[in-house]
Amino acid sequence: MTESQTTGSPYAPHTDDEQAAMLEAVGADTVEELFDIPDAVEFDGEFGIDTRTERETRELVRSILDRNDDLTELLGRGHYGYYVPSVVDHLADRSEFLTSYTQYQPEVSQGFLQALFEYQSLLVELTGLEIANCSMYDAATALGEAATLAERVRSTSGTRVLVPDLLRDGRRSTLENYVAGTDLVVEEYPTEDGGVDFGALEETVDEDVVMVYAENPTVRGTIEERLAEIGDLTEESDALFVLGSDPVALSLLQRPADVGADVVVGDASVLGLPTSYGMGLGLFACREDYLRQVPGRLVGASDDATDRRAYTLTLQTREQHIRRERATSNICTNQAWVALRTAMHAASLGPNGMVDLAKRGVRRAEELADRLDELEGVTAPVHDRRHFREFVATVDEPAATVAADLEDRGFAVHVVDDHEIQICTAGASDEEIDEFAETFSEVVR
Amino acid sequence: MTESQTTGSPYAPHTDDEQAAMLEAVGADTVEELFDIPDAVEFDGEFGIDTRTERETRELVRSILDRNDDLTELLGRGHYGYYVPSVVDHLADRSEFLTSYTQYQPEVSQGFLQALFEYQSLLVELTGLEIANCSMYDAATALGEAATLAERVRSTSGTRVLVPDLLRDGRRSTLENYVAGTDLVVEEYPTEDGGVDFGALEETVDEDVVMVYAENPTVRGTIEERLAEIGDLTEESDALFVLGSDPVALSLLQRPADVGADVVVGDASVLGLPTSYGMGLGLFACREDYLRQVPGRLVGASDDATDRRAYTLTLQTREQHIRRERATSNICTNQAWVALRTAMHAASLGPNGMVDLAKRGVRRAEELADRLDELEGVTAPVHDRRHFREFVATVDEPAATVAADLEDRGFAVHVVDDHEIQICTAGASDEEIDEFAETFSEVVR
Amino acid sequence: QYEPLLSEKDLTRVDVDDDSPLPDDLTRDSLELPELSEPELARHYTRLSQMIYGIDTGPYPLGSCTMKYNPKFTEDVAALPSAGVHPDRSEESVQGTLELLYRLQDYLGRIGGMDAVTLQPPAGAAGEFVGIRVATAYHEHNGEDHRDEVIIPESAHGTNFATAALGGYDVVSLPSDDEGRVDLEALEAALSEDTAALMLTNPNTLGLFERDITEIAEMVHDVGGLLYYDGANLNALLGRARPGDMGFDVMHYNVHKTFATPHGGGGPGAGPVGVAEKLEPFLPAPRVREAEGDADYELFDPEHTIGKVHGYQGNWLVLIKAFAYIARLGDEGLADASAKAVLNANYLASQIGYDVPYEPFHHEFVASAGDQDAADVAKRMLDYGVHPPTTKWPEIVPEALMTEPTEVESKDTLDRLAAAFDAVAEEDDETLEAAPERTTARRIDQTNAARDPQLSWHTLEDGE
Amino acid sequence: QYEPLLSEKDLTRVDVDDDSPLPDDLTRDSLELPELSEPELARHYTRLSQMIYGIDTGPYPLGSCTMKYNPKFTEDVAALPSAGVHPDRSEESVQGTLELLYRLQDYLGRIGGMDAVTLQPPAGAAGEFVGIRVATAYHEHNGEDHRDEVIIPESAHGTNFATAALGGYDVVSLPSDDEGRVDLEALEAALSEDTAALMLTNPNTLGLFERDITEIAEMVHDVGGLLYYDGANLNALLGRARPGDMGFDVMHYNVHKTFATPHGGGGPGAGPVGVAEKLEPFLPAPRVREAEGDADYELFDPEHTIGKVHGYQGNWLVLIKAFAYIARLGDEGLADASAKAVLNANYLASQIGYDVPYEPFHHEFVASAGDQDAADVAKRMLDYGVHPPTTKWPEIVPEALMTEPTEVESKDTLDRLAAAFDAVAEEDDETLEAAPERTTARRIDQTNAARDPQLSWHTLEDGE
Repeated sequence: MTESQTTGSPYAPHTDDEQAAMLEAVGADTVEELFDIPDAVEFDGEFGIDTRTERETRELVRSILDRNDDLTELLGRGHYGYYVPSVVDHLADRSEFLTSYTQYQPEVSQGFLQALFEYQSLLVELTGLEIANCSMYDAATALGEAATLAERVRSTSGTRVLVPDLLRDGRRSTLENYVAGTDLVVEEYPTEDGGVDFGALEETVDEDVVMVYAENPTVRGTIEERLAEIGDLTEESDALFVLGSDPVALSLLQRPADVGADVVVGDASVLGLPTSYGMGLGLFACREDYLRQVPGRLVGASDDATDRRAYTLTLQTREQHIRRERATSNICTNQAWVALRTAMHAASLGPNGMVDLAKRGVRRAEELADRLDELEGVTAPVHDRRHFREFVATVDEPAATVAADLEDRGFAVHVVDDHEIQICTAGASDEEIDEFAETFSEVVR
Repeated sequence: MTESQTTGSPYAPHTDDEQAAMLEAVGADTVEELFDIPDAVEFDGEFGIDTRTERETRELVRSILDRNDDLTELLGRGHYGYYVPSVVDHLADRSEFLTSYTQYQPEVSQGFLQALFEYQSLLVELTGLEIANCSMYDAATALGEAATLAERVRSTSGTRVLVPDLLRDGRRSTLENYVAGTDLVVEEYPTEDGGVDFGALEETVDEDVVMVYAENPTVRGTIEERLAEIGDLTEESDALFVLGSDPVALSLLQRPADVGADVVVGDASVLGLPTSYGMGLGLFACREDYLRQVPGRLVGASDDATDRRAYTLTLQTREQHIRRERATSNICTNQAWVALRTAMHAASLGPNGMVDLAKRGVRRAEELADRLDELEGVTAPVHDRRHFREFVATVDEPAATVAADLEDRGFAVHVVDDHEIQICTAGASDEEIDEFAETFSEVVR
Repeated sequence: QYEPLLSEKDLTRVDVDDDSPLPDDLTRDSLELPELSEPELARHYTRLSQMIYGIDTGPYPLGSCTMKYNPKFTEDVAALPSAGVHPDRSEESVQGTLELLYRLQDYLGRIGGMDAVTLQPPAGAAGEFVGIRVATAYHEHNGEDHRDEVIIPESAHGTNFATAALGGYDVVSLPSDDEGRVDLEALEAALSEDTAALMLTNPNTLGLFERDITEIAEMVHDVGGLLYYDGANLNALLGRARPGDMGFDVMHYNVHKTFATPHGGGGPGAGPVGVAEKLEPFLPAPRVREAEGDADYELFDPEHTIGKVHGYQGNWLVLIKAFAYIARLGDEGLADASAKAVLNANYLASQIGYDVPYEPFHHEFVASAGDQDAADVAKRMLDYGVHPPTTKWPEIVPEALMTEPTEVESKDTLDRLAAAFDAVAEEDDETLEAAPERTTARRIDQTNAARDPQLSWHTLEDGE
Repeated sequence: QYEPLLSEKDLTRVDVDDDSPLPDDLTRDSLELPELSEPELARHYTRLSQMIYGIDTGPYPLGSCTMKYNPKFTEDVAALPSAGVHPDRSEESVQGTLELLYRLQDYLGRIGGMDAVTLQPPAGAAGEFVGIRVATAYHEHNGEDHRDEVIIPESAHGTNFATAALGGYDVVSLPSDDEGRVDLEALEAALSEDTAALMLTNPNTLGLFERDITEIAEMVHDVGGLLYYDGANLNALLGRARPGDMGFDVMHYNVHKTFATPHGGGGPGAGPVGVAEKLEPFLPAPRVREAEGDADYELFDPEHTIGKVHGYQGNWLVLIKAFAYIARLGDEGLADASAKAVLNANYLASQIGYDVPYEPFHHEFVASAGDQDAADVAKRMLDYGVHPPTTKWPEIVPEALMTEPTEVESKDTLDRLAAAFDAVAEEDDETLEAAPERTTARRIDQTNAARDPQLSWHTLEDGE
């Protein structure tokens, strides 16, 4: 170690004198005496983990992470790299936000509660639904929670949960796990040209269906056109219409409440977090009817003893720490700090900025697709739909080869099928998009 | 621009409606009407500076600074790269510290005043002198201020300011500027084997000398051995003994008060700031006798109306905003936030950490010198003295060639003479020192 | 000083159809949100932050929550630009991420005495869910899908019950014995061939070590059940005992409790899960292992994986911080953290007047507020400038004050905490019920909040 | 809530001679300082920060100080690892640093209408000193070393006087005319062949534009003097008028005033100096220019340089932030900043009851507290949760309240400020003298602080 030596935990403040005084106060000669561990299970080995100085530890992590290649990511499919304004980092990193616990003592947590209340309000505005909780883990787990909600709130029993055949694996698999302890069964319904095959969906929906899940935009970046019909269909069949989206898309696309969505899930951290290897923020909003069945924490406005407005976690009887096995979810620790960041980022953009960002999401995807479509051997977009942020293109060469070539030249894209790649414009700068188009044309030449 | 467009200052919050209302309130139709600028001097050109988004600006600065080579610096000579604990950044960056003004309203500035009071106390402990101000710009300007102080406080007139012939150019030149408006004349006294030539100094000191400046450690990293004698000599001749040092050195080396120093100057930011292209923190401490003549701000403890302890800027009648041309200095904006960082870094080290850091300064310099001395054609250290942090070595080849070779291999060292290079161990990790020694041996082979 | 809602500062309605690239029928009509400048937002959130008690504000002795200091440097490493990668990148291009995950899996395995670790669960409760799902998969794999009961001590965390229920199990609740530990006879009675698992934390929520843990493990294993370790109290044992050595088959780690990642006002956390070798094939997919080809590390799906419990790989940024904390402390630091945590709990308990009925406790103790209402005691402690303990749980102690100071508190701070406990202990009910009086908000009306929920600024506008 | 001094939390005396690598006679005996853990320090400084009013806390209308919002992103760029270079590095190895300095020199030259810029002065007063030293060198170079007077308006910043004195000049003080501007007759009388320079700010400290600036410049130049521009009020003029175009020969820029670098509770600032071509040879050494060799940029010493006024190249990290601010705003943003700054000052003045005797003002105005004591008014404003204006200066306005809201305040905030002004205006002397009552500390005894100075914890220990 090159900086000051460490003995013991660097964050335990005890001097030798203090430790001695404390031991005396508790009537022990050594700290070891305070441990009541039977010999049989005492650990007398070592972990073999070195102790390092702060500097060395930083150097270690830096050197490990430096092994990540520096690529321009055009990946998307649920995880975007929108630029997060610096003010979000600086404000969210204030230690009062970062180091506080869940607001079980609201009288000394008003600031965080108000920020979460504002986050909920943002989602209410975006979705048009009356209730938004103050976070699930991510889009996949929010979808899972939506399914168990559907089971609880549907007036008659039923088992079928319908999801699009294009549902990405992570969400599908997580959903399967969430419903594993229930009678629910996840079934696919077909898509057509990147969107819901409404005729096929209509065909399959019966009274045993408890929930229909659709996404807008879809995983392939297409904008769904028949949402209102799905809303009508689910209403008729008493199934929940669960819609997957995100705050940027919701700033421009049809408002979920207007198309009959009962629940909206998705990843809200598309605002607020940079790309973080999939770390997210589960958006969960629903109709007021489900108030007592919502999973996760809710912040409500109330009054304090002096009749001034004050915020508090409310309806906690839904939660595990009170209701135990009859809780609406097992969630405890959630993603509150990410929700704070998302609220900050949205506030930083303002409604004009959010709508602009969303409109650019359409324009840039379509512009890049048009540009690539001019190349020989390339069709972009592959679907005859309007697109948001991203699109699928077909290439003559094997998609894997194209993607590998692109990666060698500094760009990451998805391979979605043998000759299909998916390209996302969100987060990249105009210059990067230009460079990509240039590089792409060389690669497919 | 790829993110939201900017119109006007991004930090001015005015909506169009608000601006209209405000104009109406002041009775103007346009903002332009409010400007009372004669046509003759109105500027109708353009600066030609592009407006950029925050993201683009960050990218611009990053791309510019990326042109700095990534070198391991073994430079020293007053500017060191000690590791600054992360906690210093996080706490000093709290916006209350960073964005507040000078504490002219102490009732809402107690936190900063207390931190500066603690900084002053740190320097009082390190120097043994009774007074430390709460910052000058850097070591050079502090030296300049010491000279004007010497002129003001010396009981009889005199003109000679004695400085070592090794005094680095920046300090010397700054000193010359500070005394340009006075009758003082800066003169050199000789050094011998990297330290004060005490015999020669004794020889030249007469009653016309108002100040003798010495450094410990010296610019060449040697530890001065005859400080007490200089103290006696200056006391006899009624000259001020001004000593240059820094908080790390002062943690171990002779306490200035014990050797008769009247003033201590130096760069206190060797703790608290990483290498910052010379940005510093002027340390200024002196004997109580000079209380009314000290330049710069002083924080004092007092009481508030409820008799609780409170801190305030004090003895402000010395300062320019009150005393104008009779002020003890023209300094206004100082380096308060750097002083905060220095105090934090010192507090983070604690007395044990500071003494340890200083002791390592001796050991590491001497160990590396010994190691290099074993190489053929290398003598290290060149001076037969004890060393602190750094040392000068002679090489057979031209020093410039050796330094250039080292730079090509990732290391920066000083060229101090045709065949002399200076090497500093402070800030570098043990691994870096090892690599350097290895590389050095290859370069001089 | 009241800080207005953002919506009270401004609400601007933007007509979405202006200059829209999409036909009207694919878009919403308008969006109404606050349009504010950066300086206004900076002040808003700075002001809000001033109305929050955090670990840098003072002691936070929430029992079972292990609110310890969050080293600042861990934020720096999580903020490294090289950490910002997309989850769908090729494995070759994120070797750094995979290496860090691999090393963290390894660290956690050693610390818990577990053979394999998954880092995917984004929180402790998600870790529990993985444990339960793994148990189900294991039993099904062995043709034992009749096992439909999970046994949980009455004093366990609420998440245990909720997780078992979410996993489709019936919960069998287990009472404590007179000394506050698992009642072996009751356990014997509860165990059967229907037992899928016993979920346990050790030390338990009273801070007591389950001395009979070896026997308990044998009993559970004898009926073919699995033993699950709730990692909430692991901070008591680092370097002194390992769940794997005690016979636990599966465990989760709470990184914000044991490894000092910040709790962020509710999250994000991370709930890695460690398992014994026999359960490794069932862990979530993918995991990281050393590779044999060009790359050093690769992802792989365990043979009988339960699939995923998160869309990607969990809370990556949190995992980086946990890794950094462990790498900083090492064996010596981790062991010392537990030592000081236990010392602090014992010292604090010795300095307060409230009765602590069960001992010897370790990193936390449960005092009883006696005739006082524990929730009121907590509110009143706020007036003394400290955060109160967890209250009214576990119920085995009347008016419980569940207190866990953690290793980061100094003797001075513990003395200040003890003084607050003792001051409140002397006060009458009227004072307690009126508390808190010196906080940003006074006692908040919970009944009204739940009866007439106001969950967004939209209803406030209508309702007020 | 009192936060103890670090020394009241702990003082540990370390014996330096233990295990020392040096002989005793070269070392001190011991060092006695607080030995505290990181969590304790985090709490200490967090608590201290809570007792500070900053720009993120509320409006800060300190006249002549231009306390505007400090964009957060500028901190990020100054913290880039690539910014952390040693000042003695070879020029080839710090091309990035030199490029940024070069570009900033260029930006500032364009903004001020100046031909050459030095970035070395570490603060505004240091910039003034460079200006004065450059003037001296210029006059000496021209054989005019008899010039020993600097003329300064009475209402000028104190630093002008102190700087002139430090430079060895006699100060000739210049009264204002009835309208608050330079009295041309008095100027005529003051000017002579002994005049080295006239130091002026424009708009002046009353916020008034010196309409006769062209004439003033001619008058000064006619006697062979130089015209110095104090950049304190430049935020009023961005994009609308440039000191260079007005005839100023030399000026300093206050980057924390005009370019939003944080003031840091007193500093660091930066005081770049721009000069007309004739003064370029005298600027401090070194400066940056484009190079002709391998490197793109290089350092050089101006021909007749005055040498250095800082050990290295000034406050580099501050200069990065100033560069980033200018690059972010560009022409349009800078011009808008001035427009809004002037609008805000005019609006605020229109909303308060106190008399504002001089106009038309620009970015700041000086109101008069009338029969009230301006300093007391300021203390009382603190009780309304806002920062007060600069008080009792310039003296031309009785009981001056020198107010500069800057462009970053919203109408709402200005209304709140105005309400505070007006509330205080209604209050009686007793209330004002008792103020502040709602602040961390109440009115502080300044007399005692100066009479019996306690400047470190060492004397507190002895004295209390």
